[in-house]
Amino acid sequence: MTILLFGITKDIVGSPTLSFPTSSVSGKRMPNTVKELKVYLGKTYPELNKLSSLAVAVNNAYADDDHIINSYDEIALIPPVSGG
Amino acid sequence: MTILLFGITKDIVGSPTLSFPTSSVSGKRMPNTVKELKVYLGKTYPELNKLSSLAVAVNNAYADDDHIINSYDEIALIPPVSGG
Amino acid sequence: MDARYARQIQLKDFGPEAQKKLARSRVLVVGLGGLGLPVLQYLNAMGVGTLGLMDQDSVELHNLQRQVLYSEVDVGRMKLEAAHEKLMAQNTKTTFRLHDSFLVRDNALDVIRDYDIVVDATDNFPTRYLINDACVILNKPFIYGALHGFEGHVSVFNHKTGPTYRCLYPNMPSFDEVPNCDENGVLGVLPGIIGTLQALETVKLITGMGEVLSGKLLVFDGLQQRFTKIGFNTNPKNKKIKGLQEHYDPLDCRVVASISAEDFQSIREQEKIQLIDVRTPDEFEGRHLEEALNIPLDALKSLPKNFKTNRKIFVICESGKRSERAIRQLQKDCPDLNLCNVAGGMLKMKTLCP
Amino acid sequence: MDARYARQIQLKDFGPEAQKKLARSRVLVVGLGGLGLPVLQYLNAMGVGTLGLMDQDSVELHNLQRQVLYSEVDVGRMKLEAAHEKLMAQNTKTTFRLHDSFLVRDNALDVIRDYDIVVDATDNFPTRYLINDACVILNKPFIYGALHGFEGHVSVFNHKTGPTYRCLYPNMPSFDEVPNCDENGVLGVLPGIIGTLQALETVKLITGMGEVLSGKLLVFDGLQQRFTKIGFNTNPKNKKIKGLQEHYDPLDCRVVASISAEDFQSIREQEKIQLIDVRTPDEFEGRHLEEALNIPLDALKSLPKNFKTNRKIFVICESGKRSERAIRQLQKDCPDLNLCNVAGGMLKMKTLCP
Repeated sequence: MTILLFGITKDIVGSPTLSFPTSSVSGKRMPNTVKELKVYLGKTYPELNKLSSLAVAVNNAYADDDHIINSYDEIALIPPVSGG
Repeated sequence: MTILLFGITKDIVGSPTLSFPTSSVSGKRMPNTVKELKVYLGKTYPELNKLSSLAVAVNNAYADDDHIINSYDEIALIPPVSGG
Repeated sequence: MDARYARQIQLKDFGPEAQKKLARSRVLVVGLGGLGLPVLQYLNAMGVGTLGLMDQDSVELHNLQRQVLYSEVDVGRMKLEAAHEKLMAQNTKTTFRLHDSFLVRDNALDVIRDYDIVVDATDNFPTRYLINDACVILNKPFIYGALHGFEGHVSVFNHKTGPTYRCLYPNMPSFDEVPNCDENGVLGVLPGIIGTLQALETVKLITGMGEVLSGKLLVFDGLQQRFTKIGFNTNPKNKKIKGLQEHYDPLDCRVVASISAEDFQSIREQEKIQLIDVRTPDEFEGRHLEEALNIPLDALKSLPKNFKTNRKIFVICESGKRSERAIRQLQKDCPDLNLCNVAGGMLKMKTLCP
Repeated sequence: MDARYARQIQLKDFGPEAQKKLARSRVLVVGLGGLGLPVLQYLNAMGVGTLGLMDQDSVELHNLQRQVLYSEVDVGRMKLEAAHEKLMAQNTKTTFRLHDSFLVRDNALDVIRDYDIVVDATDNFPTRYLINDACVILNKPFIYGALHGFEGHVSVFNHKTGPTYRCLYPNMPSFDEVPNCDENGVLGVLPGIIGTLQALETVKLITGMGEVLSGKLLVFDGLQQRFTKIGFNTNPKNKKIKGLQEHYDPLDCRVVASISAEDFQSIREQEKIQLIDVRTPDEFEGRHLEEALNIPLDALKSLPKNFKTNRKIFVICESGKRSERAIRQLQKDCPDLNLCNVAGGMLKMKTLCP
């Protein structure tokens, strides 16, 4: 699973992308929904938890919290940005 | 097979994309290489034949005349443009 | 049609009809900063008939790094006046309407009503949500652009049945979660890229040619040279807004009085100031301004006893965010205090006095 | 570093080091038209230390639709002078070097030698191939941008071991296969989008931040809002160029003297002119200028007997392409004839006198 990071999520993680090993390799339980992914990421990067407003895209389409994700999806975290 | 058309090729064909039926459906022999595709297109759009300088991309990579293509490839015809 | 526009009129997909549509259209550009200026320069060049300019800021030196319409001699002038002067010289046929104010809850509907399209070229969330709600109420499309560092967003909201800003981001982020306003840096050329893409969408909307970026968010990452397009749908409840909210300003930068680091530095050089530094003791020890009194944000309950409350009190932190929060905290109990945030904080001060 | 650049210096991936690199860099912009102007406005705003300006054209009315640095009062002035004046006012710290000529075979190496980076903002193939070859010989990278209607290209060529323009397009297209120079229309805002993307690549090349568009061609389609990135490789033989070719000019617009439709129209109104229309009899019958003599291109062997060969002879067709070819044909035998192409042809004339 590849996660593209934009805006402040990129600043928080410190990198423009994150790659996850598939569950079979890591042995850990992988997130199955957008909501679970957010929780999963929030454990490693607690500052992500305070983002009340964060658009998540799965394969270039906006996805709700209960959207199912799998290891071949491309995810993007797109927080709002304000500059002009 | 989808063909994206840019620059003067779009003007010649009169549309930004061309879609080919796969060979099994149309019964016609489909082009197997970039060169054959050029010949094939040149029959329908003779004005394409005079383009001595035309970059062809297969799945977002520049491809030579002898590059093998198949029906699931995305092709782009990118002639040089001069304006500034 | 005018020979002036021959180069676009001769385009098969444009032609004299599109040129006439441009001439008849009225576009309001909210914000005369990094995004608004390229939008205006190109819409004005291409022949949009009526352009509305709206801003109440003045030109500051550090604007020049990205606001390319302004010259050095414009520093200190009102943006509205400087931009109008140059745009008039560029195209004397354009009708300019000048709005010498910020867009706020009390003027938004009246101002927007007279335009066909709004370009959101603002730099803060409250105004973006205000534009969104006012455009939904008045049934006007608006062209959204926004920036963060090396990145930018572009989309067309409220185009016919298409989605709105709230379909992407339902609620305004709280002021401590995402950088707002002036705090965040931006690469000089980024607003040029995003602003010209906004101008293109404006022209497509007016003329009806091509595919408008409605229901799609374009996210540009300048460092990686990556254009990502995200599809999203209309949430019908966001199209049903009937009135503006009571308040859009709790997070508005303009509520917390702030001063640029440059201006702050010149005041420091001229007079004895009152300054609170709300960083941690460790950060304070690393480097601080000599007149600063250190009261970390979490220990800040009230003003120090020896501070004169009838005089201005400056507040500083590392980037300008914690000091903004400190001011809000203090103002909750004493709204009349004359508190002023040092925008950009010690980070900016260090670039001034290395 | 200067407070002027605080907003970009505060970016973690930029910082004071990148600002210093900009200040020390020398960038040549070839062409002061639709692409060159936004490149210069933003490089100048961001603090590039030395900017080279090169062009010998003057500002025409129909330039204003996309060349946003020029005002109406600049029409008729040299672009070099008008652009220099405005860029100086924008940033007095920049060192400007003015090259009052077109880039041609005889000056290319001498001019380019003194710069770190070249921005190709020209409008014709011969100059693009000349820039390519000169940059390969001198081992300089160059930032390519080009336009066609609603489309644009951006790439960085000859960056270290990366590919060159000839790795994409090995040979110059002949003059009748792809529209060249002024003939083709362009949407006003398109050069703004492509030029700002070129400025971004220039800054990335100078500072080393992010990923440079080397080995990748970015193709932008403004109508469909489609960004396509094509990967391509270095062909080693294209990196081995040791000397310029004998000629780059057989297809150069500038070899065929031409006049804008606007200027042609004012001459027509003032004096009796000699004019050949090389379109087919059918086209000619549809609409033609009253003083025109119709000799279709394929029947044109020599000048009509009653034409005065010591006076100027104008040649026109539908778009300006066949008339250009007609002039080349006639000049082969009689190189001293005073022939002049009407740029844009009847298509443009129709927009002038509808």
